[in-house]
Amino acid sequence: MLQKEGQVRIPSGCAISGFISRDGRRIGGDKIVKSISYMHDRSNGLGGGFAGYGIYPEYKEQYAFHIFYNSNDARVETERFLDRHFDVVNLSRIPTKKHPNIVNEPLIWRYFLTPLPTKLASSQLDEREFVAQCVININDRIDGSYVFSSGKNMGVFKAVGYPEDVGEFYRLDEYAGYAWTAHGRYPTNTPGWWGGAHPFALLDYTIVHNGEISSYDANRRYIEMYGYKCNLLTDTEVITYIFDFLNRKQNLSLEDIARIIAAPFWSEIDSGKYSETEKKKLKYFRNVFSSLLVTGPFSIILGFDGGIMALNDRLKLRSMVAAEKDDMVYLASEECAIRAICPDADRVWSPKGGEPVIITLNDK
Amino acid sequence: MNRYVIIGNSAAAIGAIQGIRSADTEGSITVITDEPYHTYSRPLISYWLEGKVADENMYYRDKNFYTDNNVEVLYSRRAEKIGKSHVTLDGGEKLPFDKLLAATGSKPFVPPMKGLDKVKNSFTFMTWDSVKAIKKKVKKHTKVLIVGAGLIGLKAAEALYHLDADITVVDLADRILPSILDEDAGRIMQKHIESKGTKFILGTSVEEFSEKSAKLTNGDSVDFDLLIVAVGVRPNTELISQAGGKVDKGIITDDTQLTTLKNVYAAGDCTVSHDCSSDTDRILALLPNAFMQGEVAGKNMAGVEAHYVNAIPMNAIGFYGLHIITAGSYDGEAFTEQDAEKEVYKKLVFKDGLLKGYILMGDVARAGIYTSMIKERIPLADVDVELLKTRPQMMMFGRARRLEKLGGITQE
Amino acid sequence: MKKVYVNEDWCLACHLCEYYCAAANSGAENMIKAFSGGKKPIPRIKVEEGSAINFAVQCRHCDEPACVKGCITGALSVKDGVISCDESRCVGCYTCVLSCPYGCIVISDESKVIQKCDLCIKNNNGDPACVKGCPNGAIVLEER
Amino acid sequence: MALNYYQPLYEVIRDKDRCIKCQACARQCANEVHRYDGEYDVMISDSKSCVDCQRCVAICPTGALKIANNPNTFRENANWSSQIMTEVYKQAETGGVLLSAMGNPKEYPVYWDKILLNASQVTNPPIDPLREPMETKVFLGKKPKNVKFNKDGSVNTDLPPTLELSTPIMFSAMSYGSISKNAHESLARAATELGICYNTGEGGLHKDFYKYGPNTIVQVASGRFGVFRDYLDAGAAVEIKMGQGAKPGIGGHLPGAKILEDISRTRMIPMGTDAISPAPHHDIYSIEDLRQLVFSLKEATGYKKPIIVKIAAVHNVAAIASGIARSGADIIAIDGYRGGTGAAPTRIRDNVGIPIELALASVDQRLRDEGIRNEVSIVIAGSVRSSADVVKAIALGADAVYIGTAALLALGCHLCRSCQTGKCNWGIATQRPDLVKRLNPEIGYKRLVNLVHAWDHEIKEMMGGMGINSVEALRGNRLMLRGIGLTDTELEVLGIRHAGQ
Repeated sequence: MLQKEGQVRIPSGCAISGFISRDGRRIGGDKIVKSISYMHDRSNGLGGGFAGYGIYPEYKEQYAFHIFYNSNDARVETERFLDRHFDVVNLSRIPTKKHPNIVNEPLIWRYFLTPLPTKLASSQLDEREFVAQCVININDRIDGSYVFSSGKNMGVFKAVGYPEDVGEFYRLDEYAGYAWTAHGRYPTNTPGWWGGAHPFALLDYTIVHNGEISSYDANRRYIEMYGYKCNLLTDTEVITYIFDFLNRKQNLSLEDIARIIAAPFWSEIDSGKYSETEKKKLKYFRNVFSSLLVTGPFSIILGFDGGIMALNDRLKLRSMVAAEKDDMVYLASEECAIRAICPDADRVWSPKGGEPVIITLNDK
Repeated sequence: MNRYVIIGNSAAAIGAIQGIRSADTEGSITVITDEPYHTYSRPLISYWLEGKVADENMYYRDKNFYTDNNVEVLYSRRAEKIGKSHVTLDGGEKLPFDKLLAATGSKPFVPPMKGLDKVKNSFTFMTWDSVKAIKKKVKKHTKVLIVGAGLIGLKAAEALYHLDADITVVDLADRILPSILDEDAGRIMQKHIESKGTKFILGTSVEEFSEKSAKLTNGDSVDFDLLIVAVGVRPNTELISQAGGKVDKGIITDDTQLTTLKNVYAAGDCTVSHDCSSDTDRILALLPNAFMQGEVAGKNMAGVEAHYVNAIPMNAIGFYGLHIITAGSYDGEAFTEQDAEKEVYKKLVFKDGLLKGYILMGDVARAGIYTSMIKERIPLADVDVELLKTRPQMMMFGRARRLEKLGGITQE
Repeated sequence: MKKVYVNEDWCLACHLCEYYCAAANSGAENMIKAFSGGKKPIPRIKVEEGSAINFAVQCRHCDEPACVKGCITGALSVKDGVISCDESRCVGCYTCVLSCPYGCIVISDESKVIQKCDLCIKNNNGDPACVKGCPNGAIVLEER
Repeated sequence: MALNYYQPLYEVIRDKDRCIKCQACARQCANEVHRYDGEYDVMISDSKSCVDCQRCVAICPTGALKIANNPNTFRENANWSSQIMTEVYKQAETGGVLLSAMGNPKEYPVYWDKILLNASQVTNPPIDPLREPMETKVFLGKKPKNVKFNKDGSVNTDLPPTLELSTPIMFSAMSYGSISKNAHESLARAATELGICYNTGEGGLHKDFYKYGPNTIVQVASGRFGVFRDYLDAGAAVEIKMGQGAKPGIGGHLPGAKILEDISRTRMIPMGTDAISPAPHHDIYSIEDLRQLVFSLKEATGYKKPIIVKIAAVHNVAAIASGIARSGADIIAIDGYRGGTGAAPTRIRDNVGIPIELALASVDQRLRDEGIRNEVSIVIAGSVRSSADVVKAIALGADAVYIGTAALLALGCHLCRSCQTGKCNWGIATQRPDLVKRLNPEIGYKRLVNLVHAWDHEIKEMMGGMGINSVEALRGNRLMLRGIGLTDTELEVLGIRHAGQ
């Protein structure tokens, strides 16, 4: 029997796309579906997914959990766990539309939650850490249950299938957000599992990723020292955890994180282009976080509360294009995916390897 | 453009040409020689006679030497007189010069001997022509009488030995090679030569010659077919003395080889040298000496200052296959080692804390290290004397001196 | 001019330089042939052994070479700074042996004429055989 | 002795057609195996004294010599091998402890050879190190647990003391005394040129080598030889030697005969006295004592130098390492049972300790399980034989490796394993001036530099093949490894999957 994510490490190639309105204008999900559909050949029907930010304005104070259940029993057990730890404000099945190409769907539920104040207090953790640990707990311990989205005012939608079919299946035209990312998957040796589709998310961090990192096990064995469990054995998962660790736990800026995971080469550091202070900092990062250097080809789009960030590996072994039009910024594996939704961009460019493109809302 | 004139065509002349040309490639050089030959090596005449050296190997420098150095040679001409700025040649022709070198060499000394004029086959042993004449007269078993057991006489004897002549050597002295060997070494060499069939009659001289016989002072008489007189040489100094230059045993020069005459230099066997091993002035009739004096003269003639110092008597020579190397003076405390059986002899002479002279016979390897000790006046205190006595070796010098000598490194 | 120098700190007195030299100049195609049948070609380099210090000595190719100046036949000459001997013109008078301050003129056992280091320019050896053969880098060819 | 109970191990074979009797072999053999007999004009060999160091074979200009195993055999016995029998005879003869040198030569499994490396195909491009930057620089030392910020919000980039290496290879501890001054100079100069470190071992630091201090690890061992303020200040790091892979649990012994003037001065002991390193440090009988020494040394060096604690790989190495990681040490060096030595009791060398591969895997995992892997760097030693071994070690979790035997091989060692005799014909493990001279540091250091450069190139090639362009992405990256012919237990200890999985 073929093994699924978590049982075996699965390399995969992919397509990614994303955009943001710096003014915070909410844009319909159909746009991102259209964009990713232009890179149909970069996926093979074994996974597609989206992340939308600003899509739940009515529940923006609650954590929105999207959960796959393999069975009703799993749902019951999970809901018991949720009830013990959270005040569940709202729960429902996520609305979907039958689609001929999307089959074997699990039970897909959505919960808007707030941590129970007593539980949170007794855990002595900050709220986000509490929520993150709960997510990791469910995914690690409850068989047949998988939280695939857990941030506030954002949501991940993913499935096995081509991304445009997945978009239709989740009725994304009915959502609107200030930023969207999308992923079309091309795994090389798996039937694809719904949970293994991208984006991968923890809290409001989502990652869509194209590539196959060669540093995987070095990164995994490091990050697992800090309470993370890389259950899926995917690049996206470990990269997400690295962002979470460095940004949320170590309080490092996204720019600095880029300097850690796609660190400049020593030849560049010593080339004289950096000031002594910058050099010292780069050297510090390459020393202290040497195990978080990510090598091998990757292009990623990180979604987070209030922005998106794109990053290539330092050799730029994967394609990634960026474009700008008015308040909009677009990012995609191929230019066609941008042109499809923004034919008259003011500026189109190809970000350099290791140099992050970070876009945040104007009011953030 | 300087006009250089050189009288003579042997080692000193060649040295001078090389010396001049190292500094002046433009000036004209004229060589005057009373012989008809391209420059040849006089010491090779015995080898030629013996047949060891062919005609083409007699020459001291290759055929193109004069052309390559832009030298004009006047063959078979004699310089009759030296004037202030010209040389008068035989026939009265005048050759102008700016700088002149007298490299006139020496001539055999033939003392007045009763009845010598009756001897038809009487020769000296100095020039190619002389040995050419000898060669015509010598066959197997030709009886040869050589008067003189010095270097020239014995070189002649060795050559004739190879031609299977029947050789007798007569000398007034009671030992052979007295100028370079001490008694012990002379005895070993004498035995060696005698073992090859050459006879010596020593401590006696010729009282009177008849055409083919010599009556000796000891009453014996020796029959011969051919006579070679080799009792010594005399420097050719007449041209200089006639021109008013100072002459003693030979031509007097300073250490730039300048004579007491303006613009007139002298070099080679015709001059007096300063022997630094004995601190005396004497004639050092040696080819290396002649060449180096010539070279120094040539440089000075061309305006480059050079000095000839550290001259010492030295000889490297072999007789009948037994080799000797000697140098310096034998006046001092001697260290000797000998094995007469094996024909090996070593004598080292020390004086004033210096090595002054040596005789090596049989085993002559690396003798130059001793020579350098004498010439450079390296104090014995600076070397391991035991090693020095064992054999010539660089190990006897201290590390610093070795580094300097062998490594080209001078330490502070 | 590049010359051969010996660093006495590293000379092991293995005498291999002598053998490589002798073989290279023997005309034989390899060392085994050079020494076959009891032949003992004479090297132009000589190892001196002391109690703690050893070194090899060979021609210094002097700027003012006493050997060349003293040579009675013209067999020794300097070309491009390298002093070499035309052995066909040597008569074995050993004036050069007398003159060389380093003891670097050697006498052939067979012909009795002299031999000396010519930095291997006359054989097909390339760099001097002693330099190439030294197992401890004690012999170098360099400019000083 | 009337009877020879055992025969020489080797036989000198001389091809008389090739031998030119140059006597180089005779001059070069400190064991006096070769001799020229002038009377008969022949070379004579005494095989009995031969240790098969190959010096004569290497120096022979005509290739006339070979050293072969002595074909003489005792009656075959799978249990009582010729070697075991010979050792019994020797001990019956001498009554002594058997001594050997260099690493364990027995046929225990070499796990490096049972681990295979990965390479990229299709889904991930291999990287060509000739075209793209490929990085092997590593830092050894403690890493801060959390990023600290300055008052202005900028990152505080101060770091604990660190060793920076251009490539993850260092020369392991070999004392001046056990090896020659020229060997030390070769190592010191090579380390300096390479931008790595060499290690003084427990023999102190010769005054001539203080200038190589920035590339020197100074060792403090149980004998405390040569340890004083200037020595500690001279090094880039201080290593506390608790144990050695070749002889875990025992100390060292350099015979008085080798304590010559220079060594006596460097070790700070009287000339001619035996240099005895006790089995334990007599001020360390437990882990808390170690902590005191670690901090004593930090105090003595102003907290400017990383402290390394070196241990032999023994059965409970993971727990010991965990203790060391919590002792304040910055680096742990673990020496496997195949590590070399200048002299060790044969039985200890051949029977005590565990393979470094297994020790490394379990230590790295244990420290990660405890979340303290960043407290220390791990350096491993004990027979790292090639760049492939280095790559495998790093993928298993090492930060860097020490090479000792390989470095000595580069200097000429032929593993005759006779260091204890002091007659090393290659000028390495000897103090005899005529033998020491055979190792010209000018040649020696270049050979070491060549070796490490070559390995560095190969490491880069292998990393490039895996699609990794910096060595830190290889460290602990066990997915790049697969076992071959290993049991489930071995795979579990190594933390790798079997080839094909």
